[in-house]
Amino acid sequence: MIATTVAPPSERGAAFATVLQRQGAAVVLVLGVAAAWFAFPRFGSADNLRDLALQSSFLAVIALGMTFVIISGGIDLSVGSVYALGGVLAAYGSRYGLAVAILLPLVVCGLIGLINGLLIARTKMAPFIVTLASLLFARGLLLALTNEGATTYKVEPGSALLWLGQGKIFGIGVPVYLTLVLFGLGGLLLRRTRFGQSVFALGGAEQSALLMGLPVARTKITLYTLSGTLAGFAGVLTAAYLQSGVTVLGVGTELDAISVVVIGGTLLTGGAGTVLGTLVGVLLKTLIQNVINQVGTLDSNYQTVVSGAFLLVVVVIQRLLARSRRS
Amino acid sequence: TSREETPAAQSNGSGPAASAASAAPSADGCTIDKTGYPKLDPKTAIVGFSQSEKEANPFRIAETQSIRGEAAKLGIPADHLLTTNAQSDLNKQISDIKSLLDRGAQLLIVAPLNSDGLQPALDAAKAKKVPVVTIDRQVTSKPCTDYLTFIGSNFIEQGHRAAAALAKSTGGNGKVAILLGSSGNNVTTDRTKGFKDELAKTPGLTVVAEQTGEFDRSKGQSVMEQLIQSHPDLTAVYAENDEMGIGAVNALKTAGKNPGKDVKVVSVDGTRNAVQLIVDGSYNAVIESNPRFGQLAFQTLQQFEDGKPIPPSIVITDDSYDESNAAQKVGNAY
Amino acid sequence: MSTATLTRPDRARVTSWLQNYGVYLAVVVLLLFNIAFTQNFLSAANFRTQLVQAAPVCIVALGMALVIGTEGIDLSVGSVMSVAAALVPLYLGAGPLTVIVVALIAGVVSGLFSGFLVAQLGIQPIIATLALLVGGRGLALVIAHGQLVQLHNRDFLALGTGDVLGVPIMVLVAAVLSVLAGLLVRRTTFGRHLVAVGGNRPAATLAGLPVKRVLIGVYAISGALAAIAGVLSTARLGASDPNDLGLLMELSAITAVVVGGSPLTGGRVRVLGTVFGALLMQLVHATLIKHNLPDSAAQMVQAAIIVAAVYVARERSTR
Amino acid sequence: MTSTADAQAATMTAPVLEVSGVTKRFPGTVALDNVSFALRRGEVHALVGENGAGKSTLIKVLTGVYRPDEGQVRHLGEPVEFRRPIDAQRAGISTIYQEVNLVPLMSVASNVFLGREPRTRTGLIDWSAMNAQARELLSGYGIDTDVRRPLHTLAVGAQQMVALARAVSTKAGVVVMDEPTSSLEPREVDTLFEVLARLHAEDISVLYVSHRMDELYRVCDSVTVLRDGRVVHSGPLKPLPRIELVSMMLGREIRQIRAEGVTAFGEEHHAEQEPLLQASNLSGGNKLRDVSVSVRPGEVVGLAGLLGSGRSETARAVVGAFPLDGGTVLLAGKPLKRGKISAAMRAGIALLTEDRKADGIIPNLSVRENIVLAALPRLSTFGFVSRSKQDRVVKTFMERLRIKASSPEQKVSELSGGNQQKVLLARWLATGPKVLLLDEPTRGIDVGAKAEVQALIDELAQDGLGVLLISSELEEILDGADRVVVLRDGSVATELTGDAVTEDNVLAAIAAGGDNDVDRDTDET
Ligand SMILES: Nc1ncnc2c1ncn2[C@@H]1O[C@H](COP(=O)(O)OP(=O)(O)OP(=O)(O)O)[C@@H](O)[C@H]1O
Ligand SMILES: Nc1ncnc2c1ncn2[C@@H]1O[C@H](COP(=O)(O)OP(=O)(O)OP(=O)(O)O)[C@@H](O)[C@H]1O
Ligand SMILES: [Mg+2]
Ligand SMILES: [Mg+2]
Repeated sequence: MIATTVAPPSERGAAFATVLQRQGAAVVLVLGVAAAWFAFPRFGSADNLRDLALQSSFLAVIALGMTFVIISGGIDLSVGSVYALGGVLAAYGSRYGLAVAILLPLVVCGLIGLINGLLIARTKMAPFIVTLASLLFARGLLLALTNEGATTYKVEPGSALLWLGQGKIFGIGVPVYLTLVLFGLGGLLLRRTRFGQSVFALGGAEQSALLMGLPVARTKITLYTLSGTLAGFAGVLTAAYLQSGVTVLGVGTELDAISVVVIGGTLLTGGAGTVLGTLVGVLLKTLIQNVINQVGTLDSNYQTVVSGAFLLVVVVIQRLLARSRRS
Repeated sequence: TSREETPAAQSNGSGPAASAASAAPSADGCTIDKTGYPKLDPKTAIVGFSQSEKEANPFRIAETQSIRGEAAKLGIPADHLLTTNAQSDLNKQISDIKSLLDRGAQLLIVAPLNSDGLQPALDAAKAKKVPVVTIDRQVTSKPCTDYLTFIGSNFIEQGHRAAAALAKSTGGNGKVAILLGSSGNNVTTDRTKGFKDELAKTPGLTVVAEQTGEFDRSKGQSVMEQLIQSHPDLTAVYAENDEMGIGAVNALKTAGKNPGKDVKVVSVDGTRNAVQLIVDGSYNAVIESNPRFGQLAFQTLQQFEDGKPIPPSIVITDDSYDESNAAQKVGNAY
Repeated sequence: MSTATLTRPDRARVTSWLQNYGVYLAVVVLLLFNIAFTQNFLSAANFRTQLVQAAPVCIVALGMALVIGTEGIDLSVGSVMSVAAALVPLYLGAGPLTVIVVALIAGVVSGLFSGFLVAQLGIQPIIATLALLVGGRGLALVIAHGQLVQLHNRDFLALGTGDVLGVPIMVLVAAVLSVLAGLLVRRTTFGRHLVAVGGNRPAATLAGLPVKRVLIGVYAISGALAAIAGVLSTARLGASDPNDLGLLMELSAITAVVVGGSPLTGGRVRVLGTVFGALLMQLVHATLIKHNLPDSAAQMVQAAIIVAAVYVARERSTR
Repeated sequence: MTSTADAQAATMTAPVLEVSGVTKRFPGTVALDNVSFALRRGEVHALVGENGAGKSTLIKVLTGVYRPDEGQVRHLGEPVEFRRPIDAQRAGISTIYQEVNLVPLMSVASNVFLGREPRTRTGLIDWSAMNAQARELLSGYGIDTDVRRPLHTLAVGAQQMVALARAVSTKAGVVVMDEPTSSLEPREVDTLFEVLARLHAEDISVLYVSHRMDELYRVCDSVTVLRDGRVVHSGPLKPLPRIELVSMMLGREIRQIRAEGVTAFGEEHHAEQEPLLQASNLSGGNKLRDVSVSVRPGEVVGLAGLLGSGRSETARAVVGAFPLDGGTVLLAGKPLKRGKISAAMRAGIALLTEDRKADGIIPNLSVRENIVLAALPRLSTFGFVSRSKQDRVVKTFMERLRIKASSPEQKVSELSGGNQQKVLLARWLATGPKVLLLDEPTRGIDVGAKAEVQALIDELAQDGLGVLLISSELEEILDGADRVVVLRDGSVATELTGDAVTEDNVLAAIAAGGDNDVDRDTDET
């Protein structure tokens, strides 16, 4: 019979391929961690692992917002500047108490996100260019607030804010827990709410979403506000961690966030993606950086070559896996 | 055939090492007993060096070179000097330092990317009882407790000296443009403050424009081209690093002006190219910012381990170059 | 008829006029502003400066416009410029022509690589070229051993400072390339294919267009143009500075393209708009410097101008 | 629901939905010119007219996609202004648009329930309830499938049914359908009509757009005829003779239409012996199994089958747009390189795809550029395109196909659906092909244009072209084809020639083998 001449792939093989494709980044992460564990005796130390988790958490929070934005088919270039702005505002606000230290940056950064969202949703301007403008704007605002960067606000010593960045529970940093909680909530929001469904619909087919009567504009506005707020919150955590509102932070962070989201399997064209993938993407990025440090002898110029090549390799692998699965 | 191009820097660090300007170790300095850190021999210990930016400009190249060179001179085996590079990313520098500690660094030399924000890394070092010497840029944490000491230039003082040099070469009269460094960078802040404070003493000199050139030659050049157009009466330029100063010279030349004569140029750093321009007559003065911290850093660590008190900051003496000495001293430039 | 019916078409005509010519209008407005409020603005030397400074962005933006026309984006242009800069001192011994050829080859190769990733492997343009953005500059620094190199070859330096009949060579090159790009888009099959690919890729594929070849070609052109911009900027600087050359160029170029009225969603390339987009951003930049605005204010004003320009030129839905 | 006594009383008399004096202009066209009509409770109201008459525009005005320049929309007697589609939806008007408007990457169930997902007490989406409800709902529409799979893995027809299920299940008072049957095959059309009957029973009003006369007379109570944006007739449908309806739509004399007939296929063609196109043993994935089709010069070969039987894939495979595991395609005896569309085109094969929105038109480009697109290499020298050659070609085909556009420079996306289809046909004819593969060439085309296209197919065949005709309208295949290949489950069920080409034979071949699962062929994704 004709049908049997082409042997169908075994069930298990197919299932495995599916896992590989969906979790391509996770597989690379597991392999990478295993290899690093073998190659570098100090990699597996509890200290190092705790550090990795802590360092991942700030970018992770930014990337969480970016995940939503990218699934909706948009992009948010302003997060790097907004992140820095959030940190400065948190440090500045800490002198007026914990509530101000947290709320001031969240409100201001959320507002920038809101303006992004309004411009994108109401005027049909491309997200790329709107958020590029607010990247400039947020950085300018930061410089204006800090006397052209000459003033660095310190988080008030003894402020409760510091605990957010430096506190530890069972030896693991508070930002790690916060990040996990945010990702949990993010996952729920994305998979289990109408808002999340609208985000997917928007990214998959905006025109259809509109004709199906989904609240397209409102969803977009919410999305960008969320992204701005999360970037601001990452800034708060960072300020608490660094004990000051560092002005030079966040340059190029938007590209880091975009690349970890994409490494995590979210489609840049929108319509598909997971928050878990983003978490994996962030960990992968931290891993590669740590491995470069563990090797220790790499010329600083080669380090960027390696980072670029790594990004490429992960994306190509993912792509090839996806393709092999389809055929 | 004639030489077509010249490398920017002799990477062999041929110039003189940085030397301390401040007085001999004072009694109230930081001692190993005060800190309670374990005693080590720097020559056999594992030393970690965290560089802040890519080694892609003369200053960073000379700085890293000097640390490596000194380590080699002291006979420290190559695998006992661990190095990282933060690629201008503050968060990365923190993780770099933590990973140096994790890999067993017992002594740390750090070139901070920023004055603020390294606290978590310093805390980690403190927890492991590892002394930290910061070089070239001071951090705002507490010396002796958070870190051992700072070795480097006084950037405000560099600004003062640049203003003085400018006053001298202009004869105290004229319109000045400032090419600022990157916004938010405390080097920019200090060099601007020092310059303006000192310049105020010369009423004949007024600042007509201050614009950022981001420590970058081509940006300095572009900004200067604009300023030449809008301020044809400009008579002096203060650039906060040599690269922007050289950019300004390019711009002046292209505009048909005579840099060093029509428009005086002063900058801070002491790179070979800038000093050479003084020799060539199209530059007026360069205030040095010596990057060769290796010898002083290791020396300080040695003294600390020997139980001697270490002052909270060790300010180095920076040379300066002008028409009178550039020709002899150009070999010292990096 | 009520007044509403009279004003409606008028307003529609005004908005569509603005959409098409907004960027030219903005340039004119900014020129007038400067003539009125900026001292020493009206001088040949000043215009020359603005044109020379706008030239590299303009050249890169032409390539970017083509890429964006195919619904892509090329973030690697700045790094390609830096690679080109790094190669200059290595080949300058063999003369400026060799340098240009070598840099062009490097640009084309890098473009072919991006194009291959995008067309053959189906990787999203932004991420494929992001990898090159990150890695490319590192590569340039590896080539150059991280060093800035001072250049002395007069012929080469003339590329950056010389004139032909009173027109700076850089401006001339940018003008010629703009005309060529215009011809390419409007008059060649390649150009028409390019817009079709950007307009609806599956349809272009099924119409038998050489989609992959077009994509690869477009990235190669973008790479080549970035390399040319890199060589010219290096000549103007008088030094090969791979660390800083072309930093953030991708954003400037994209801004020029979008401000010039080409939508990021592809399917439309406005070459003259792009040129004027680059000029507009240059004028904004110059205005801010000439009025000695602090960096903070300058960045916020730029943000506002970008939004305003794009707002005017945006595609409107008919309702 | 607003069901107070007086509201009900009011709606008994007043129409459910009413437009009066609505005008909608686009740059260069008046799409709707002072249009008034009323939709009454419980009726199925047909909206007919030529391509570009303004049907879709009227629907978009009714549902808040466009805002009218003048005039008023009344819903339940109250003037309303829908600013967005959601406003109309909230008011109980739900719409199935001409082009499938769903989200391909999301699951079938999500698509059905988007925006009104069942939620648990905590306010989170209840996936299991949603999937269960979706499964149950869809089985009522003859779609038994895993509702968790992405929508795009369903065939177009099935997608259309999903859209229908979604629209009807919103408990709307008014359902608007813009050419719902254009991508359905007969069995699904029957399902649709059952749904319509159900709606009728529930007193729900339906506004129904279609170009298929049979359907209209089967299901519609009344009719409104649009021509050039104006209402030319509005009233009960049944008493209106069919020919008169057509005459009103086209604005032509009844006599003239009588003379020309409604379908315009001519006589059988005399096919020469040697096949021009010979595709043998095409196999690809589980969509195509050993399919062989050949077309001789001057011959029209029909490809019949159910939705998902592999007709489109066969056509795509021939030009290399569908990845094959095996099989060969010969053109005039010479093998074609596999997977190279451009090579197939150069050899003289043209494929008119069925989904004009997704893979047909280039929306941003003008009518002119869309027409010349595939023929560009022929219209240029050394890579430079010649404008005058282009204009000549464009003029010829715009006239020949009677493409209605304000000028060749109008954006193709601004044309009505049927005119877009004609532009695509022109694109392929401009390449001067030897073999034409037409996948649903008359989908969404009005009766007049349909006759023209059919006549054109005929004419082309006379000129020696080979035509492979795929159509879901059996009549079209029976009338137009000299030979019919019937596909079932991705393989050839039978081939009928000459007198054997009858409705019964074709239906028998299609139906044999029984069940036709919509998801049978794509279960692996
Ligand atoms: N967005 C638009 N911009 C400009 N013109 C438009 C636009 N939409 C529709 N038109 C024009 O309005 C007229 C009516 O189009 P419409 O889509 O309503 O036709 P239709 O009756 O639905 O035709 P079909 O049967 O082909 O679908 C056409 O001439 C079309 O070109
Ligand atoms: N590789 C592909 N790329 C894009 N679309 C495809 C591809 N393969 C199939 N399709 C589309 O998926 C749908 C499902 O194909 P199906 O098997 O139903 O074809 P069919 O028998 O021609 O049915 P019909 O044309 O009546 O919908 C078709 O509309 C086809 O055009
Ligand atoms: Mg229509
Ligand atoms: Mg089909």
